[in-house]
Amino acid sequence: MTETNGKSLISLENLKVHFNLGGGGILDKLTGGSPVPRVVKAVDGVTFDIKAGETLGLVGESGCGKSTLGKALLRLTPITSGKVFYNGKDLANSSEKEMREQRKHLQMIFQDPYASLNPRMTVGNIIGEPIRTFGLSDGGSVERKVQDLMETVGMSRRFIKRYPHEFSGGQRQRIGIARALAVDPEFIVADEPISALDVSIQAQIMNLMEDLQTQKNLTYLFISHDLRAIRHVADRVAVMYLGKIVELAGAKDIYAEPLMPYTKALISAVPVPDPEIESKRERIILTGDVPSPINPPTGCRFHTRCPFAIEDCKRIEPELVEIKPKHYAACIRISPENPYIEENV
Amino acid sequence: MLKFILKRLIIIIPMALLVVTLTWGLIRIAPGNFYSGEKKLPPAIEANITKKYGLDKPWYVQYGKMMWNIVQLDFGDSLKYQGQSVNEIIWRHFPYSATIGLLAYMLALLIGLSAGIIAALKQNSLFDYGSMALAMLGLSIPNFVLGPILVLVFSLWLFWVPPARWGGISSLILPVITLAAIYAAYIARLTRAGMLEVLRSDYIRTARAKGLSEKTVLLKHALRGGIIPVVSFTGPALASLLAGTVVVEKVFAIPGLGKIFIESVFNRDEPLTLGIVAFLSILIMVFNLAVDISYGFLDPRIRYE
Amino acid sequence: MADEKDIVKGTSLWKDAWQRLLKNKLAVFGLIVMVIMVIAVTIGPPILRWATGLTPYDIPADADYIKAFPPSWQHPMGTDDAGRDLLARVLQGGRISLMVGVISTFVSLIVGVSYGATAGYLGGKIDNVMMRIVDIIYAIPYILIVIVLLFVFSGENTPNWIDAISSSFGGGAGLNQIFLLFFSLGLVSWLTMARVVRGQVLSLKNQEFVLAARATGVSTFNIIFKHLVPNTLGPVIVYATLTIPSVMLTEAFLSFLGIGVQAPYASWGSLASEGIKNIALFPWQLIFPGVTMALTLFSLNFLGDGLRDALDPQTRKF
Amino acid sequence: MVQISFKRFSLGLVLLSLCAFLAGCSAEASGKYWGEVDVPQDNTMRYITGSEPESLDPQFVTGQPEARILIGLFDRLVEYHPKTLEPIPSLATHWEQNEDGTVYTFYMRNTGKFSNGDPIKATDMVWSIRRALSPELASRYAFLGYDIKYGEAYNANKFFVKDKNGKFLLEKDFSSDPKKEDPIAEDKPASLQPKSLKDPVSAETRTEPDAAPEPAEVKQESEFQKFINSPTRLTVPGDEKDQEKAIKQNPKLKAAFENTELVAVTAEDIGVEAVDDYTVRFKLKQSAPYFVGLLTHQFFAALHRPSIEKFGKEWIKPENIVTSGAYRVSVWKPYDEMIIVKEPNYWDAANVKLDAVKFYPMDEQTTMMNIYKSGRIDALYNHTVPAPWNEYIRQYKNEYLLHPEMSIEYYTLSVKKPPVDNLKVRQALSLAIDRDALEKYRKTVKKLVDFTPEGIFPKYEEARKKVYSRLAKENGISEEQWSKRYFDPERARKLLTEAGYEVKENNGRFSAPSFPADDITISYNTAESNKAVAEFVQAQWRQNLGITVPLKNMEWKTYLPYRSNIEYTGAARAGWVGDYVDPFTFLSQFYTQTNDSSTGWWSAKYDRLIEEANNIADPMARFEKLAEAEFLMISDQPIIPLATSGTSWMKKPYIKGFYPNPGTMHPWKFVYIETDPAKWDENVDNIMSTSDPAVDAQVEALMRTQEQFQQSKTSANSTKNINGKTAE
Amino acid sequence: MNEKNGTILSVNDLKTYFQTEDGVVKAVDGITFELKRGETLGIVGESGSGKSVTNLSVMRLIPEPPGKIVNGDIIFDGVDVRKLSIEEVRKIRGKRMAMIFQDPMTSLNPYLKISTQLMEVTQLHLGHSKQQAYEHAVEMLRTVGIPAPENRIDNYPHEFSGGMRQRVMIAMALSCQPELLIADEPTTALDVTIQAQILELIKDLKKDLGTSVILITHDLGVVAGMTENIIVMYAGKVFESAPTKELFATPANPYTKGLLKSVPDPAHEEGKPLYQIPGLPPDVAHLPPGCPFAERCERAEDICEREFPPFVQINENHHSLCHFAKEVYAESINQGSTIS
Repeated sequence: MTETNGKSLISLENLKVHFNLGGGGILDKLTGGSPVPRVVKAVDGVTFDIKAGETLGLVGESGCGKSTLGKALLRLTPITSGKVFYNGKDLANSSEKEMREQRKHLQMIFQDPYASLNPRMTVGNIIGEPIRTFGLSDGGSVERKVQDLMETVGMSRRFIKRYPHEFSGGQRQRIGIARALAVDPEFIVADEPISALDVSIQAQIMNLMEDLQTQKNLTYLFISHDLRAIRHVADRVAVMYLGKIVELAGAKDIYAEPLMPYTKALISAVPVPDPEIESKRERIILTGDVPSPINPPTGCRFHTRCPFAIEDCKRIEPELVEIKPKHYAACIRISPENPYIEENV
Repeated sequence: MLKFILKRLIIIIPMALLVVTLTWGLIRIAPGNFYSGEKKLPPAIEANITKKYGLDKPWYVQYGKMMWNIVQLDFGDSLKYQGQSVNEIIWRHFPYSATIGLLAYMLALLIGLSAGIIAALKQNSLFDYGSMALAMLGLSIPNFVLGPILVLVFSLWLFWVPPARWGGISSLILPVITLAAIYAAYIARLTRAGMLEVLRSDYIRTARAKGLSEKTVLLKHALRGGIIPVVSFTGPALASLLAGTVVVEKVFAIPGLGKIFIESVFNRDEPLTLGIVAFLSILIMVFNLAVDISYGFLDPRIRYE
Repeated sequence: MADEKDIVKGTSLWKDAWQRLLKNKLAVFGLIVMVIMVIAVTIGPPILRWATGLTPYDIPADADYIKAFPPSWQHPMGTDDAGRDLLARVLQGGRISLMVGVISTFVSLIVGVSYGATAGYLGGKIDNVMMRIVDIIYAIPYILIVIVLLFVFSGENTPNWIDAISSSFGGGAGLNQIFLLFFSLGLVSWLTMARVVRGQVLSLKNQEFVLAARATGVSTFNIIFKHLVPNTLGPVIVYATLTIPSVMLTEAFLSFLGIGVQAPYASWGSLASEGIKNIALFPWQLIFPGVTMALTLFSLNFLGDGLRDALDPQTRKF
Repeated sequence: MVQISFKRFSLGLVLLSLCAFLAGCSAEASGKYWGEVDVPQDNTMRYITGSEPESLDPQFVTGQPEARILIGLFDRLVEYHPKTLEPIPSLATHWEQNEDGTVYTFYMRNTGKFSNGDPIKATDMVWSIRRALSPELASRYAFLGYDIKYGEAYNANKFFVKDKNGKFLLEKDFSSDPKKEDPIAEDKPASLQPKSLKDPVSAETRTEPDAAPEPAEVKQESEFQKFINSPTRLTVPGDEKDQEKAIKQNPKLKAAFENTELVAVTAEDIGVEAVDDYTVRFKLKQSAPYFVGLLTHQFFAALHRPSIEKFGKEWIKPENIVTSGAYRVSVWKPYDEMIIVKEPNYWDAANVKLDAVKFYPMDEQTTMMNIYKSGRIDALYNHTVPAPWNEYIRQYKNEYLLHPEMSIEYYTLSVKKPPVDNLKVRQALSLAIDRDALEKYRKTVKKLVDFTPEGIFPKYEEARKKVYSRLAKENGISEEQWSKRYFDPERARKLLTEAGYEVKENNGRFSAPSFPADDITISYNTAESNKAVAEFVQAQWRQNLGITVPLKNMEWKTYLPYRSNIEYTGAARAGWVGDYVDPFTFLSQFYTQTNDSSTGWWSAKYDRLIEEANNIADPMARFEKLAEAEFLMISDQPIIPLATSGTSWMKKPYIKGFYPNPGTMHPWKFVYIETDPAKWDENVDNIMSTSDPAVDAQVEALMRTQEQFQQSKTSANSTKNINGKTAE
Repeated sequence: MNEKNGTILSVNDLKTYFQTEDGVVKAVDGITFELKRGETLGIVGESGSGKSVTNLSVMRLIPEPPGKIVNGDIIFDGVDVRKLSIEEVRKIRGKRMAMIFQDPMTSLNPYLKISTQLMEVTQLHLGHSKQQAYEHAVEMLRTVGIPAPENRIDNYPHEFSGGMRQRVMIAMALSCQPELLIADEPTTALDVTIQAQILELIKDLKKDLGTSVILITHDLGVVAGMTENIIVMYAGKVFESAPTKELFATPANPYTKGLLKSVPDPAHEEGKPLYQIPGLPPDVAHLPPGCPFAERCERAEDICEREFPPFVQINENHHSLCHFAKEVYAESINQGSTIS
């Protein structure tokens, strides 16, 4: 893990990604449909920085908008409002052409190693495509560069003519990583890169990603629902709930001392592979499911499941506040003065 | 749901008008006109005709007038069948096509569904191969060949049923079979494939894990999902069947809409062609809508917003 | 498994599918029949002409022979009403029928795939409009479109490229019209293809490899035609294989209506529709072209089914 | 493995069943009759007349299927003779014509009745004809009435021109070729023109309410007669553009056109009048010897004015229609069936034998043959037996009818476009077709090298033979060459070589590489028989000339403008069916510069010969003139005649009084069902020559009135002539 | 935990093979295990290790063809399920043996109401009338913690969230109070918070009903707190079987050890790369003659590649498939638990 040097490479300002599901039209009113437009607020005002060389972990349950956030960051999904700065340049308002230029520096690794590789292309073509697109072969042959990349991610360079289906999940994920590396990016969004892999392979990929980070001085946004993995790879961790960041802190801090009730529940829900601990520990079991992002609860979005919720939680939308040094949380019931919610009860 | 239906119903109108417009354009591009015949008409007579039918006016005037009438659901009179209104012709002949078409589709469903289900159940059995080979045959024999063969055997050798013309149930047998053959074949194949696909699904495994008998698994759990491909096929199939299948109507001299439609095209009977096209396109769209709605009933996951 | 000493060149999904196809006996049967059929119609007519002097077109000079003769050693399939050798006509008709199938399907493939892929990928309003257009054309009876296309491009208006293609097959105004028919049929049968492809693209476009391509800055055009279209080819090929027989049937139907291929050329459809009229008297006129055609359609359908099984990843699970 | 063997099994099954067909079929040609023969028990004949009738308006429809129905529904002044189609008395008991053949007077029976019981009077005939020619009706057959004076002018919306003195300009003064002039002197003042537009029936009939059935000669000349017999007035087109064109073309007209007033030609101006209640008189614009024959056509049917005016376009609905013929409409289910039943009000109802006729609209040959075979219909219309079946069907001599038809098949040639602009090429193309082989192949047709059918107009053929041998000699055509007109491949090759396209021979195969065969086509409209002929002709030209002309078939309505606008190059298929029994119905096609021969051919000499012929009263002399014209045209070969068509249809043997006449028109009142098998038709090949006492007597009885009249007239004429001479 | 009065299920040398294009896949190749009444057995393994096939075999739900149980006994409560007719098996399925599946999204029939799907089990096996079955279904839904079950019972599956659906599945499985519940990766498709809920539910229900449970998972964490015994599967074989605590504390198989080590854990030292098992899981269609894990095994020796390892008994309840099982066991004891 590299030390963060404090310079932010990426910064988000009040980023919002909303999807309109229709509704609210004349016909809707006539026929008893939704009288107001139904909007999925997948990402609803997210602000944070990612510093050069660090790994920011992003955790949350499915449907909380973490993947959308990752895609929006790379402008792979339309941004509703807000700003995304990369090296000071606002990507959110760049033209398509400018954006394409920027893609050299910003890359993505995907969740599903099966779906993320075009089954009709050879490995060589998959990895070579970005090289050709941007003409990055540096005078040498594209093939040569592809082979080098394959070696970098721990694959035999002889497999260049093979097709994705001939590889196992872990190897495919390596191909995906090689593709992302092909343009020599500075920043990579890794969208659940290990969740589809077998346990024994997950470790391999995580190690590879860490190695590459060191070698190439990469910055990661590492999205995962797996808190164990996140804790391992991330320097800082952001916890997301229904389109909002509810807690943001250093990886150690957040595990050692989670402030938000949600984060606590999340951590406690993770089974520990130790029967001793498992049999002893007291879990916080959240009731109910994640509410629909279409009409998220008012106020604090977690109030419907929060064991500590009070009336105000339904009304007041909490801000992300620095409760402890470099440890931010969004809850009206805690403050720098009273950082521990249990004590406030 | 209601909104969905309403929306789709509303959109049918402009689409049908567009269809009519395009068809009108095509008829106008196509050479020849309804009054031309082997004997070339003297110019004076031609002038009389063009004047009588307003063909001497600029095209946009004619188009406008036609559209205005159509919007009022008046397709005017047939040019060839003097004194008969298009609406009257459509309503007079549609029932013939509808009768034969519906009967054929019912027969096709009966044969196709049962054959398909049994074939899927007894996959790789002799019945499976047999019925699928038969279905394949059904798909490979043009109905203009099948019809006359049936006539030859059942009407001209065995003298069981009349070889042609409308009249009585016996006259319906051959055309219905001829028409049903290809659809039965299609449905059998669709059903089999659909059933096989569903039978592979997780919830069928669940049903089996519950200890349900194969019959229950099949009829209660698998059938609904398995026939969805058949349902989606039904919309267009039924529309085209009801619209009349030209070949069968010609071979069996049935006064159906399909034959009349083809003739109207060949005759350049513009109002009649337009009327039937509009009628058919609305029919097709309504059937497609009906299919979409029935999806909603078959598959509770589908909720139209 | 992926040992470095193994083959370094990978097997594409196509090769995989091919392997699977070869295991499907019916499909192999279909394939063999098709290969035989193609060879027969390609080299059959010249061989027949060389060996027996029979051509599909020459009506006997001696008027006594201008009539239907039953099968004999001289005419293994008998003759048609004009005394022409039916074997020669069936072989030549096969050329036309197969060309109808292949060329029309090819045209529908080109148009349908581009259209469907574009609509599916661009999505939203554009997709909506494009698919409504398809719906509308779908509602216009194709017979009308065929007549108009045949007219607009017949005579002096025949595009040069049609001339060029038809002359490479022997040329002449008669062939021109046949090729026009091919293209007309293709241009009216692309609609379903477009729908199939669009459906595929809709499900594919949210797959991560498309996102990956976008993330690596691949242009929209390349995404559609380099990433999406190749991935739709499985269903497209299956659909195309099944379109060929259906186009052949449509052509037969047009022949039945009298607007099919240009005489003296024949197609299986036109031979069958002529034969069916004489079935009571000269059954061989139906049997031979009919059986040949049915066998071909049979084979194509088997092949299509086989391809579906081979290309459908579903069946890869056990 | 299971699959393959099953597959084999099913294939075997298919082949087996098809083989069963083979066996079944070959075992078929036995039995006296083809298929079932069940005599209908309800004295109703079931007949297929072709496709669905367009309408029941006899003046609107154009097709044969309709015509065959309408013969039964609407009476005309004259009826078709069931065998020859010559006019025989119907509503008119007798008729006469004046000397120059421009005035025809018909004397109607006073027993004629419409189906609602109203009497059919001369005024009804006049009204019907005015309606037929009215531009508002826009009948496609209006040209049948163009022989009637001002008939064309009225139908074409033309105008009389009145100069500043109130005098009408006369045609003769503006005619571009002043050849014949009306000797009768002065123009009638304009005031004489019928004024009342509200009542189009001319004044005379009103002034004489109860017309005496006496001949009109007794009466003094009416105002209308004065007008109609006055010199032909000039008419100009109503449309301004056409008017300008006409004026420009005719310098004389241009000069006179100043300060004139245009007066529309109205229905009342046309040359037909009700002289009294039961006398109709036609004034023709020029002699037309075929005119009475023309009146057999449904276009001249008697229509019921009140019901038509009441119901408008709906008048033809079964519930509204008032008919005048032997049958009335009982059921009309379009595309399914039409039943007409005997009309008790019909004047000759006593002699109408069938109680009803059922018409089934159908046009699929195989379907029709099937339904005939199954015994569910009694007769088919013409050309229904597929040509390839001929040899087989012909065995059924009791049922199959093949007789020459008043219709021909030929190819038009695009004479203005190379290479067929060269006469030698055209002749070569014609001579290279073996018409004997064609006859053998098509089986139902008779070879033809002329433009009028053979076997239809025996008198004309006689005259033609005479003229042809004279003209052949005059033109230095050897007898041998003349006899080989039907097929002369050597001469064809020679002619083609002479035309500049050398025909080479190589091992008995010919080739003419320099001939631009690919630039021309044999075009034809889609039809099985057209295709067969085109393929045959193509093969003939390939075998005999070494040229392979591509074929081009087109859907009917696409084909029509393509051919008539002469867009084709090379040859195009055409057929011509006579409208009335006279060669002029064929020869008129090449008449006038704007003829619709679809060839681009025109000859002033041809026009002159035709006009001369039609002004000759003596039939034989007229025919000779016409034959001269035909020779002239055929020598220039703007067409390639191929064949005279044959009827080729079937009827069950118990149907009698139903003849394969040249137009396949069947006056239904002569048809009957013979229940006694002993009297059934045995050999219908000679059906036209054998007499059927029942029918012949009926026809003779009908013809008697006219024969008697003719006789009395001849005798009267002789006395009159003598008287006239003495009076002078 | 209730009384442990005997064995409910014992599987002996079970072999289930699949015929594929690649040849015979020995998905399950000689599995032996035993489950006592009221106990929970965990089956752990990576994808393709044969853990699901084992349980489908127990239920006789292997699709035939291509699959086939070629060998072994499946003794359920004294009866060999393999020898029963399919009719007799049906009487057991759903009544005495029930199963819940990995993906609650696809495992419920989307076309039928929840009530229908719940009721048919008890109508079939318990002879309930419609009314009884309905009431029972509501009761079951209440039991699995679905709020207001009266209102939800006539809903369709898609109207439930994933966690709720899994609850429905459980309700369905437990409707007839089966003696054995097989839970095949019941939480893999669920979020952590929901996973915790479901696991808690299974635990509670087991306690209340005394059902024996087989819990199949790839996640060692899941089994740690849920089971009494664990078997670890790899390439169709049982690699190790032991009581849960012992397995975690002193694994006797290098594969188990590797698995345990590769899980990132709080005790893991920062900056140090995670332990990783090298290589890839083997292709079950083409297994090497020796130990299937040899290729990836840190301590593999020549013998491992040559000879198939023995199933070594470490102690009464602890077995390991390894040539060096005892050595590995000893190492484990020396190192102490891998998890602090």
